[in-house]
Amino acid sequence: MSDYIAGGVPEPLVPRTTEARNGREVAALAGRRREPSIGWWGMAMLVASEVTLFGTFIGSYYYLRFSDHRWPPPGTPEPRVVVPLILVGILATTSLTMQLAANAAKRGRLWATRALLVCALAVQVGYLVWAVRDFLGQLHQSTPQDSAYGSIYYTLLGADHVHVGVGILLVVWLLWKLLRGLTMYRLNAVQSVAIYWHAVNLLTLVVTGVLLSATI
Amino acid sequence: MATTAPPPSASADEVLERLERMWQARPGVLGWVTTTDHKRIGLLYFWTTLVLFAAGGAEALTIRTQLIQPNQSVVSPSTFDELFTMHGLTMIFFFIIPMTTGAFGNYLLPLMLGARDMAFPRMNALSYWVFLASGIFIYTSLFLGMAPNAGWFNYVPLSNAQFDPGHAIDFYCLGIIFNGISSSLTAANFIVTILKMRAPGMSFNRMPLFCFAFLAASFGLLFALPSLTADTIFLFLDRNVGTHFFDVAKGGSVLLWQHLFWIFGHPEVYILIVPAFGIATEIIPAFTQRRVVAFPLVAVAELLVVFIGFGVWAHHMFATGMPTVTVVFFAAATAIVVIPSTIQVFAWCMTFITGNARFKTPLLFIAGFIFMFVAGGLTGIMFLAVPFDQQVTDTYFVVAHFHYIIFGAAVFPIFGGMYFWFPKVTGKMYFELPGQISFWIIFVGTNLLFFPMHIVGLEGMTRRVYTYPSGLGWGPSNLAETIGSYITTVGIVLLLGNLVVSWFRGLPAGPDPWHGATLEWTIPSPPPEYNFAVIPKVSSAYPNWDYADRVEDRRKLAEAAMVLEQGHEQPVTSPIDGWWAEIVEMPHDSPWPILLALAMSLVFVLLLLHLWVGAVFALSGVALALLGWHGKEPQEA
Amino acid sequence: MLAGCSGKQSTLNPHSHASTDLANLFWVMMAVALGGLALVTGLLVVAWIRRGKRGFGSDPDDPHPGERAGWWVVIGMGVVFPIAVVVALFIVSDGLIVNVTSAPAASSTAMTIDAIGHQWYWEFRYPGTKAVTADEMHIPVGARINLVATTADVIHSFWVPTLNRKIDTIPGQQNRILIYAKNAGVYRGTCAEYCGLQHAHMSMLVFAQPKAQFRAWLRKEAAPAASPTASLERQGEQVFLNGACSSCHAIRGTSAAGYVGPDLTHLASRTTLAGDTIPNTPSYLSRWIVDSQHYKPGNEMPDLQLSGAQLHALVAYLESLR
Amino acid sequence: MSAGREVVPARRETLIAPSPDEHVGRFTLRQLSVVQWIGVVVAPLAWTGQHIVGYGVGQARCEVGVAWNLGFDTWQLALTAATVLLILLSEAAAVTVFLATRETNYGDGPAGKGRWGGRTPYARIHFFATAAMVANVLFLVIVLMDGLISTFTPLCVQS
Repeated sequence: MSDYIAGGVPEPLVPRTTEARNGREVAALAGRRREPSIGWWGMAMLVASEVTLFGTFIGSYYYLRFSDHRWPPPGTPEPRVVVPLILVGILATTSLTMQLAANAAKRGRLWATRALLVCALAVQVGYLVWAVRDFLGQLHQSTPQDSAYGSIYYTLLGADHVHVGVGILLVVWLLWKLLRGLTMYRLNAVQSVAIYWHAVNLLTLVVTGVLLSATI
Repeated sequence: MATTAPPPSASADEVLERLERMWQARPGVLGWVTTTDHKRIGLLYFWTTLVLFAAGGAEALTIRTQLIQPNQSVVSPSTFDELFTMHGLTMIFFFIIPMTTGAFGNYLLPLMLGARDMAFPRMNALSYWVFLASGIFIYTSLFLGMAPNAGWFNYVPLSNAQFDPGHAIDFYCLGIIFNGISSSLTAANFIVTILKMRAPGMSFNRMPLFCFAFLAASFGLLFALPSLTADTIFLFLDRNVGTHFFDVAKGGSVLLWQHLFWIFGHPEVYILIVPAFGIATEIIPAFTQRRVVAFPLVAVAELLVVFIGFGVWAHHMFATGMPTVTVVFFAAATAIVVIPSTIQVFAWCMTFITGNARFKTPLLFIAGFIFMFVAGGLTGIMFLAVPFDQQVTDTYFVVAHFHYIIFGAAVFPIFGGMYFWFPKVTGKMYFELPGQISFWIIFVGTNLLFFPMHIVGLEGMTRRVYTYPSGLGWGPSNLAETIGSYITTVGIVLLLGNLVVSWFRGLPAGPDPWHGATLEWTIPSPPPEYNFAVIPKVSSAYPNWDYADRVEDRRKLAEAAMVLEQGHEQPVTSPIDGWWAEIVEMPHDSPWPILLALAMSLVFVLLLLHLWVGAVFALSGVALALLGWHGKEPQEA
Repeated sequence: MLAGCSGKQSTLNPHSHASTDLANLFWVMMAVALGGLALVTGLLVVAWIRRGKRGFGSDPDDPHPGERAGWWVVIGMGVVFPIAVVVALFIVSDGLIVNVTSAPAASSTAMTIDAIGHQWYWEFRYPGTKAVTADEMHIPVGARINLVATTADVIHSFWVPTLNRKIDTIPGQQNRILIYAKNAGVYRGTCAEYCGLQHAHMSMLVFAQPKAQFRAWLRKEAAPAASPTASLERQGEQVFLNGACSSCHAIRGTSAAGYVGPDLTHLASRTTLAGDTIPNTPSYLSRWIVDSQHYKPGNEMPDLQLSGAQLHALVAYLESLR
Repeated sequence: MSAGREVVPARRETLIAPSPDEHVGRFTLRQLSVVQWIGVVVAPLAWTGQHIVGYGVGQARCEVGVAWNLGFDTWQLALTAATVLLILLSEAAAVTVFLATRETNYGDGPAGKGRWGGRTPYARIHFFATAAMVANVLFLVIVLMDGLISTFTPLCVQS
């Protein structure tokens, strides 16, 4: 067609998104932006890399398991099943809260965003506190220095807890940012942290499942 | 176009002058330290990697001198082990990757995509400073006389605390992880830049092949590095915390190291050469004045070679005694990973033939690259024959093979690219005759250096021996190799000398000396800070040859349309079809990247000194730097 | 040139069925490879000859001259033909020849030899006998031997190119390989996996002997060391047993049972020392004892601070260990 | 990311692009795009799965001695057959899209010859379909090679 326009949209109609400085403008411009933000993509790349790292850990777990028939080795207590599963299940619900927060922010609803983030934060902190206490408790019965099983077990669990901790710091930072109102920059941040948490929750589920598979 | 009518009161000169003001960098050193300009960062990468290339080259020359004839003792065995380990680490992690992705990619990607900067300019600066810090970190070990000495693939148990006490391998583990952070950031940055920052209208089928290559290499880095990171973390824990990942007595496995290492290590090979393919696919059209034949196949080949490359790792482990039924899976993938390369080779050759080839220096280097790459590739195909691989692996035959690939197929295009884009970067033209001479010296030198390695390898000379007995007939070949290494050095010195002299004495080159195909040739040389005064219209993968579009851009400049001069503005498009999604404000230069890199260096130094608590406290420094980084939002700038 | 007189360790100087197959496989692949290289080089030469003939824009009706032809070349020479070649190579090498070099069926071998890699020497044991030797392996000609390669420390790789391909010695793993020599002779092998400071001096010699000779050698090797007769040799024995030697080296039939260095029970019957580094002559032996670090820097052997007389006696004793 | 409701009409007016519901042969443009992605991604994913599982089954059977109730060859052949089917599906999708979009041109821009010239997204769809048609063949060959050879080689002999 002869009146072909590069990129499909004439310049005056393209949203200058970074100009949004309050909830209303954010809602309007975010609505007209038809794509995830660059920040979202950046976080997606980070998440892809982290998921691959955990994939490697899990691959190593099964490689070691299949090169040693005694798994877990005699003398090492088998991981507990019920409590971890319940708590991970609770943590997983924060994916919902985070996503709702992201959607609220996209509609420019500052207070809803803050409230949902606080809810998520409460659950996440609760989980981490329990997880760390449990981690230290287990160290009394068996240590990473006992055997390859202990090494990979505690490395996987520890790495997962670290990711939960980083996620909590991110949410705290978001809330601190949102004290000074909503901007497009902060909307992008909320959306990015949301997918980070989706990934972390998924990883926590998978890691727990992998570690429990030793009991089968 | 009526739809992009200019704002009433703006002439071209006002617009350009406003862009200048908007984008101009801080003066002096401060400008370089705090820069987020992809061109400046590219140049920083370029100079740094050249220095490290010199270091790696010096190591190689010492190695060759030690091996010039039987039973030499130029260096002690322990020094020799450190030299070949550092040579491998340097050339792979501190020369080729940062030179291709860091220098060429940073400088050229935004220019080819019609963008004004990378997707994450400050993260881009961070990548550089972290890379610099990791380079200093690992070379400190050499000056402290405790350099890594277990080979670049560092097999356990030779590299565990029992057989290699001291800090050498800790330097290796931490240095690799530190450098990996830089590479991962660069990779993520490139992927998002290529997917989101293309000029509006540059749908995937209109993207230059150079960008396909860097997309492939970036995905390779992003998904391969975690495996190496995990591996080095395990080893560091085994050495310093007392875990048993690789301790057979406690249920560990030594082959776990090899699997994890090569899951990274083989894609790594393609990460090294695919950007070089990209450079070749830019130089060939420019000097044949013809599009690359079979564009879609070449594009997909660049992606496929990396993708299939993830499935061949175990062919580095055929001699470890795996069951045949599992080995064949990797042999089959090894067989087919060849095909994308044959596709590209024949596409290049047909472009040479059907086009109007002008054999200037850059094209000479590409022709040499094709020859070396085919030679190295054909010996590579032989490794799919499991029994033959088991015969020659760990011998100089393999050394010959991968030097033909890494020097021939990765470094030749880098040299060609240096000549090709020299006019764009400096605005000066290099001297042609010395350029061509430098090519022939390097070409003869490298073949004399690497070809005899095939022969000694078949004659049974193994890798990583610091000396060899006389009476096995290895003397003449080794002598030839050493002479070849000296000749190659002369050629490289001539090449760099030519560029340095041309920088001061060269004739002005003008914006487009080659009638190049891609967008970087549509703008002045050297490019202005804002790259493009008018966001260019793109309707094919060779936009500089779409005359009508370039005329339209010039008209738009006169009308001050499509200029986006209200700030550090940059169009963002949809990932596949390049529909225009938004206009964003890009960050200005910032001191935080270098401060963050310093904080991270402190963490790694403390880890090296086993000051665990201190390292944890130093992490708070990292957090503070990140807070400062995100303190000021773009719209507040 | 490749398989010349100096081919003691050359992959192209085969002395077994396995190495012969491997060498032939190489020559075939080499021929094909040269063909491919010639083809591509030829195309580049053609481009050079036809340079400046035509190009982009020279013909407005046909902006991309030769595009269609180019496509067919890329599909034909770049996809179909190479796939055919690699598939054929894959079937021949990984379907058929691989079985020649893979571990032998236990029933199909005449005897087993254990090769144990140490930093930095090879220890050879002959299961069923007491024979233990180092760096020099004796095998009967024309017998299929099941070689079990293991390691005492790091990863080494057992490789005698003229007899078969290499096999790594992996901690916790018992890798096996078929060793077979068509004709009698001395074949040189070496450690192929980088194993530390003296990786360069971890070679070995394989003596393929007629069956009778081999049995005689094995019988002698299995026997304990004959106690010395001459007084000088007896002094030497005392130096060995009371000095530091016996804490690292074993001599069967005496109280010396160290396991750090090689077994010396029949040292004098070997032709070389220190992994085919120096010939086993009295003068070299004494020089080795005095300053082994000169020949093999970083090896485990300490400076023994022997007086001239002690050294003289010790060498005499060791030379008596036939 | 779905567009906010209030701007959907604005988008319809301003986006100078073919409607996703436009008919191209038997498909709408949207469907064609989906089929194209099937042609691009299914085969690589299928090969990835077969590669990992096939290798894993061998390791488990030979290194660990885990013998599931199915025999090794049955495993390999079933796995190979399933993968081959997926790859053929992928190839069929690529060919369909290629044929449906022949009247475009991946490289010459909007001015290109043919019914749609080189306009987005027709040209992009055609481009990916062309590439996928060749790529899928490679995956097919890999799967056939290792799938079949691994059943012919003697089981669990150390290479």
